[in-house]
Amino acid sequence: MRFAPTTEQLDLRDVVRALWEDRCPPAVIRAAATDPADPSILALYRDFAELGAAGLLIDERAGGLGLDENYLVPVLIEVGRAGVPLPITETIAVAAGIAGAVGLDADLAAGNLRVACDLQVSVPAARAHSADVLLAGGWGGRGEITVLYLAGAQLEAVEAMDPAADLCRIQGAAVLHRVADPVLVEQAWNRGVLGAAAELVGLSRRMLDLTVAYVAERRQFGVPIGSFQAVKHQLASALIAVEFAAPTVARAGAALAAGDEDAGIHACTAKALASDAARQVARAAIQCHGAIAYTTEYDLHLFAKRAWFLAAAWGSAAWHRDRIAGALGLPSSGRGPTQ
Amino acid sequence: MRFAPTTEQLDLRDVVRALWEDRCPPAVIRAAATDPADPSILALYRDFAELGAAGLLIDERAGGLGLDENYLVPVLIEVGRAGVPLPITETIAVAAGIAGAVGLDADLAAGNLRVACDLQVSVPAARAHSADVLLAGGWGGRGEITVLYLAGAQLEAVEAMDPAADLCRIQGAAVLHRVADPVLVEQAWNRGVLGAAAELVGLSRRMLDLTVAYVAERRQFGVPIGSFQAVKHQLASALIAVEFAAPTVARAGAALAAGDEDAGIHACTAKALASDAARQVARAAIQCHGAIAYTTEYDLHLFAKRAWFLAAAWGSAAWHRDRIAGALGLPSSGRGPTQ
Amino acid sequence: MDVTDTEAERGFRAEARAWLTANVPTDPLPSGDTAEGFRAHLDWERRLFDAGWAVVSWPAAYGGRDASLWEWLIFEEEYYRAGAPQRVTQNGIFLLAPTLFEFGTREQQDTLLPRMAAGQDLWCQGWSEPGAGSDLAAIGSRAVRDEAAGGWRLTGQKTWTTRGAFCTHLFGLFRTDPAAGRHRGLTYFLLDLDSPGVTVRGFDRFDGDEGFAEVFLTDVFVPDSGVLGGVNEGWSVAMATTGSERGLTLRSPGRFLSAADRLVALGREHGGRLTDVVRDRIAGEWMKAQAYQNFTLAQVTDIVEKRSPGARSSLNKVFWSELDISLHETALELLGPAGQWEGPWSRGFQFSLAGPIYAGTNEIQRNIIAERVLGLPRR
Amino acid sequence: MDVTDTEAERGFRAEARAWLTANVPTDPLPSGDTAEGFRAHLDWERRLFDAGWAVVSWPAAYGGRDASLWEWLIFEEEYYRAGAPQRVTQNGIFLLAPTLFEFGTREQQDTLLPRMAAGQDLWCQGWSEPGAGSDLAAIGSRAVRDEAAGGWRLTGQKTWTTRGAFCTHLFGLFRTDPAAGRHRGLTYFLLDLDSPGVTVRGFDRFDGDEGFAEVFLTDVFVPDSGVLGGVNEGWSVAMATTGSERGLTLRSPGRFLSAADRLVALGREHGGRLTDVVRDRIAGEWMKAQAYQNFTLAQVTDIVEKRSPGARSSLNKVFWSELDISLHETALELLGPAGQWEGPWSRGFQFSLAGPIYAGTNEIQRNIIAERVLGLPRR
Repeated sequence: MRFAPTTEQLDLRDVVRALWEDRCPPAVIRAAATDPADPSILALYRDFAELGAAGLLIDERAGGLGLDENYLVPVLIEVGRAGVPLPITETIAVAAGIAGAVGLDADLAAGNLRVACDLQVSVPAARAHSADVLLAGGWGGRGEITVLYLAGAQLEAVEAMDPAADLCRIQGAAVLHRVADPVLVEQAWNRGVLGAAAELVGLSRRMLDLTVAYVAERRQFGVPIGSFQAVKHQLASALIAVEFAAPTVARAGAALAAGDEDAGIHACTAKALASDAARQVARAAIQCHGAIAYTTEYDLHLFAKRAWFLAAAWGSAAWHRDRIAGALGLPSSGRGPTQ
Repeated sequence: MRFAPTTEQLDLRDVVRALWEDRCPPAVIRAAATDPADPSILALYRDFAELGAAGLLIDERAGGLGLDENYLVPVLIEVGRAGVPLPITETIAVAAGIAGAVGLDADLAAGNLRVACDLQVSVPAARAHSADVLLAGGWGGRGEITVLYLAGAQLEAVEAMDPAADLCRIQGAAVLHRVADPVLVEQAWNRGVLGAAAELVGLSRRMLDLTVAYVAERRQFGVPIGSFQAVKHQLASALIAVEFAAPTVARAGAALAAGDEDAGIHACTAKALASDAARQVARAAIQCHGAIAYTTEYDLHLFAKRAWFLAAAWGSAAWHRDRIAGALGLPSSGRGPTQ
Repeated sequence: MDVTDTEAERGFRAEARAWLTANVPTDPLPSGDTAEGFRAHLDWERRLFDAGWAVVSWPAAYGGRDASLWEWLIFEEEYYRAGAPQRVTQNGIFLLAPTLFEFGTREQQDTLLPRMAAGQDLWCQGWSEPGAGSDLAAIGSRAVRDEAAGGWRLTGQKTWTTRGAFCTHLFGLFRTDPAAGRHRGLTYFLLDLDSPGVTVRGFDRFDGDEGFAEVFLTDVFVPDSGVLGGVNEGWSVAMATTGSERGLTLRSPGRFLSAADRLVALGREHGGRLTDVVRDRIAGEWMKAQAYQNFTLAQVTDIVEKRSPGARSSLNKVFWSELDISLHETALELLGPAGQWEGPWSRGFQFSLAGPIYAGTNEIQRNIIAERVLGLPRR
Repeated sequence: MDVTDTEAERGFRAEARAWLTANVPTDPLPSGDTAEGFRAHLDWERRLFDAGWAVVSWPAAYGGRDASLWEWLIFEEEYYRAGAPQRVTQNGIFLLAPTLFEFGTREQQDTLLPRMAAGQDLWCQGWSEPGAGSDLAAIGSRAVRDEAAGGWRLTGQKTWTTRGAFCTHLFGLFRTDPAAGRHRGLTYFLLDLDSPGVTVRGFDRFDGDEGFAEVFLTDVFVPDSGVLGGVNEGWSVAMATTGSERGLTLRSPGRFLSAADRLVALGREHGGRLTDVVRDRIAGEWMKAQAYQNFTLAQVTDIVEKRSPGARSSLNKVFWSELDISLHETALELLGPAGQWEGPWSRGFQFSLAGPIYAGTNEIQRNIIAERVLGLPRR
């Protein structure tokens, strides 16, 4: 028994964190909000791919690193922490297995392919402007996934709360492949759920870090506002939520990596807890900042809006609780949440 | 428009409050927990009836006061505040209309009759040992209500968290009458719901009063613990819950008194808010007291347990929300709460 | 307890409803927190004024109808029920005006109130400064006496000034006696934003609108007629206004009753996918809106009968601001991923998050409740 | 990440499970917080000891199995899964013993630990006093040097002493240097409750059991061998124990995993009346129990690899105590009015309410988290 990342996993995390600290400050998120296809955003992905991280889950024979979800989780936590405005979970986690099945794995590992997802085939896809390929279908790990080329497709923007969400309705994308293998479809879904959960952990930590720094420095009534018990307790509660979600995300990664039978259950648990934690952190962070949180000039809102977006994506917390309740044999009315 | 009790209502409240302050200290609740049919408990009811309050809702021609629910609410808030171990809501509120229909109104107004309720006809009845008559049926204001005599019936005690609940399963009670008039059955239910809500407001205020007094006096770390922001904010939140439930209970009383079409909706709202408020207050009160809350020698537990009991009786908060949702036209799975 | 309208109130309600039904724009106006939307809202405000609905509770001489508090509540209820536009003049009408009525000279009242009612002068609030948010008594902007010119010279910076970039006038506190203690030595000033030495910079709010401004003042001259209440008495004058802000005036029950009704309608509209979990929450939010109305009716009765609510208005502030958030959160939960798209509920959600922060943070309100309502010891 | 048992751990688990299956009483014992129930529990404790399961992580010489922390977790998981009785000896085994291992002399260890393991000496905790609850450093009970007798004379009052009326020995803090500051001048004493001058008065807990005691001491003699750690060093010695109490030892994940499983079973049992609202809550509680296990596994890994959890054990305390309450609240919600009847869930609910109070209130824990984990400024 050992419940902790390995040195290799920590090293990979540190390299990725350093990359984002260097190349993905909040200004890059703001740039993406203005133009999601800005060349600087795509260049950012190339830097990431140069670490080999694009092919993290792809077989070494196809040029990937041949690693597993134990490595994926720390990488995606860093993606969340930086609020990277790129479809990284979709590309390196969701698409990895599908790409192998349709012969796109080498391209993906080489960093030449970015992927967006529309798993409900009706919902706008996030970050389609920075993607080359769209995966459609496979919601809940069931059904089949269609692989479409985005070149030449019409993208109609849908405005979202998250300015960097880059939501689009897509028409006219050419169907390239269909993948019906239930193992691959389920794996793609579970990895998406896991990836969103990991990003939410990173986002939560970033919001907490910003808030702790702010309340330690901001003075009112002659003292730092962080010395007030009301502020302390809100942030302590927020930290508790994150610190119990995080090992659960790690556990889900390990279960997927080991191919455990109940890996999907762990992924549900991880997403539900990480979503609720991120929403709690966002609320506490905004409240403890006060008015400055409410301006777009300050960075907090970038992370809060991304957190809300991801909390509602890949199955809401309520959706995952419904699924868990089913797995636990609890009878239902059958009118569970659909998203 | 005037949303406040009248002078007469305030006077009645003051008289009832003074009675309980004098005659119903916590020692009486403890005595009832040991023997719910203790003569001192029944004597307490006679004192109450001597104020005329037993026949508060009963026609003057039958010896009652001929008043309405605007008077009932402040009286039952005081019953709650004192934790009176008698079936007062059942007797003066629920049974008033039914008693009129079956010729028991004069007895009831004279204080010669106390009433217990088993509205689901399967659930143990509370305070049956101090009652003469049982009303069975009529849950949710529907169906018919059977009036039974308790003399000669077998009472089998069911132990409850609330030591003064006096829960009993009842067998062998003689059926005296059946009341099927839907107006009376609905009125009896709505008055029971209102009465429980009013008692919960009184219980909440008592728990808050005890807690405010304790934390102002108890010192730790060289200061009263009530000066800590964490204690202040818990109690402020608890107060908010009570202070928004209380006018809603008053509004429900007014609606029932006026015979408003939507009086039942107001009663649901009142019970749901008062139940949730009482549970929140109980939790905050226990936490802010610390270990002393956890002893039976201190009084707080008497009121907390009564509050939990009443919050779960007469329809839980979730039951009433379900009913409101139905009235608002929100579609349901049909698997709403049953109690 | 009498919760029915009198005959006069019924008539007032019918008249208000009829006018609103006939006049409320069918298409929502663009956000009043953008330059374009602000202009559209001003047109609306002027129509309200012309029909006598801008300031119903004010004296007729200032453009009102001498309406009672009950009538004011009725008007608000009808206003929100009709889905009428937000009041971009509210900082003047609801915050400054009560102070002018209480502390203003007759001349100030006669000059300023009619212009405010008519939407000619547009007032923004100059309380907060970069170093004085929750801690309002830390205000550092200064006003120095200019005896020769018969007035004061104001220098400093105000921030978080809602709609400041679109307004014409500012009311706020400035330090006139730097030697006095924190709450002392402040004076309440009224000034024209066109005065020389004033620079206004708008900046974006959370939801993307240019709803805030910073106001920089350098040696700005304000004549003595621009002092509201006594010199060095600004704190108590301002607290009366803050009391209004925290109390009834800003958040009438109509607003939350109407929001709760819209939430219920949303639930019905999405009935096919409404889970029992969200249904339970919607019912809970609807009940809280009822409770808010009931609490307010009791509070108005107290005010009408001269029992001051005092610190109890803090209960009000905490309750409505948290209700506003939970109501919107419930809507977003119902909408699922679509709740993240731009729309009235996602905008309303973002806006609601400011509620527990402005007009005295809810942390401060809970301190007030604990100390002044419950009587817990200060530290 | 490796979350599977090793082969040795699998064997250990199988052995524990087999023994527990064969030996756990099929009918629940009466509450261990009553005189009668305590005796029944002691019989059970002695059977555990005889089979070598009383103190698995202790050295074999003291009655243990030299089990690793992982094996201890496995044992706890199996223990709760089997529905085995509460450990009425836990205050000795889980609170005093770690301190004895760290600070005790070899003689103290050799004398006291085997008797504790065997259920011969029954230890209760003497921290709280009427004036020193959350504020432990305010302890006023005194120990005065009796040089001639080679020991100390203890006078004062302890309270909230769990199961104090049934125990034979007490460990606690007493003030040996009244002139020193609050945290200084305290000494950690071990004493026999049969000593002359000791009076123990049991009193009832919330749930009706005689779970608490007050211990009155008047000039009670304790020899020097009854001092644990150095004289006047009681605070740091006690904090090590408190760390154990707040950390892993008292609340193993097995307890909450098993409670969550029972809640799920209750939901299935009452499936006909299970609403989607309660179903959603049950799933949420089950998830939190999983999270608690995951957090604990990470924490044990840190301890095994010599990374001290330090103040992070406060996260643990707040989480399990609040989980315990919400888990029981959910069960009561499911049961409806029947949840108010005497029964395991209503008893468990009452018991759970003490969780956020004892072993350092959750308010204090949140202060610790904010100041020592997040690094927020003290006042």
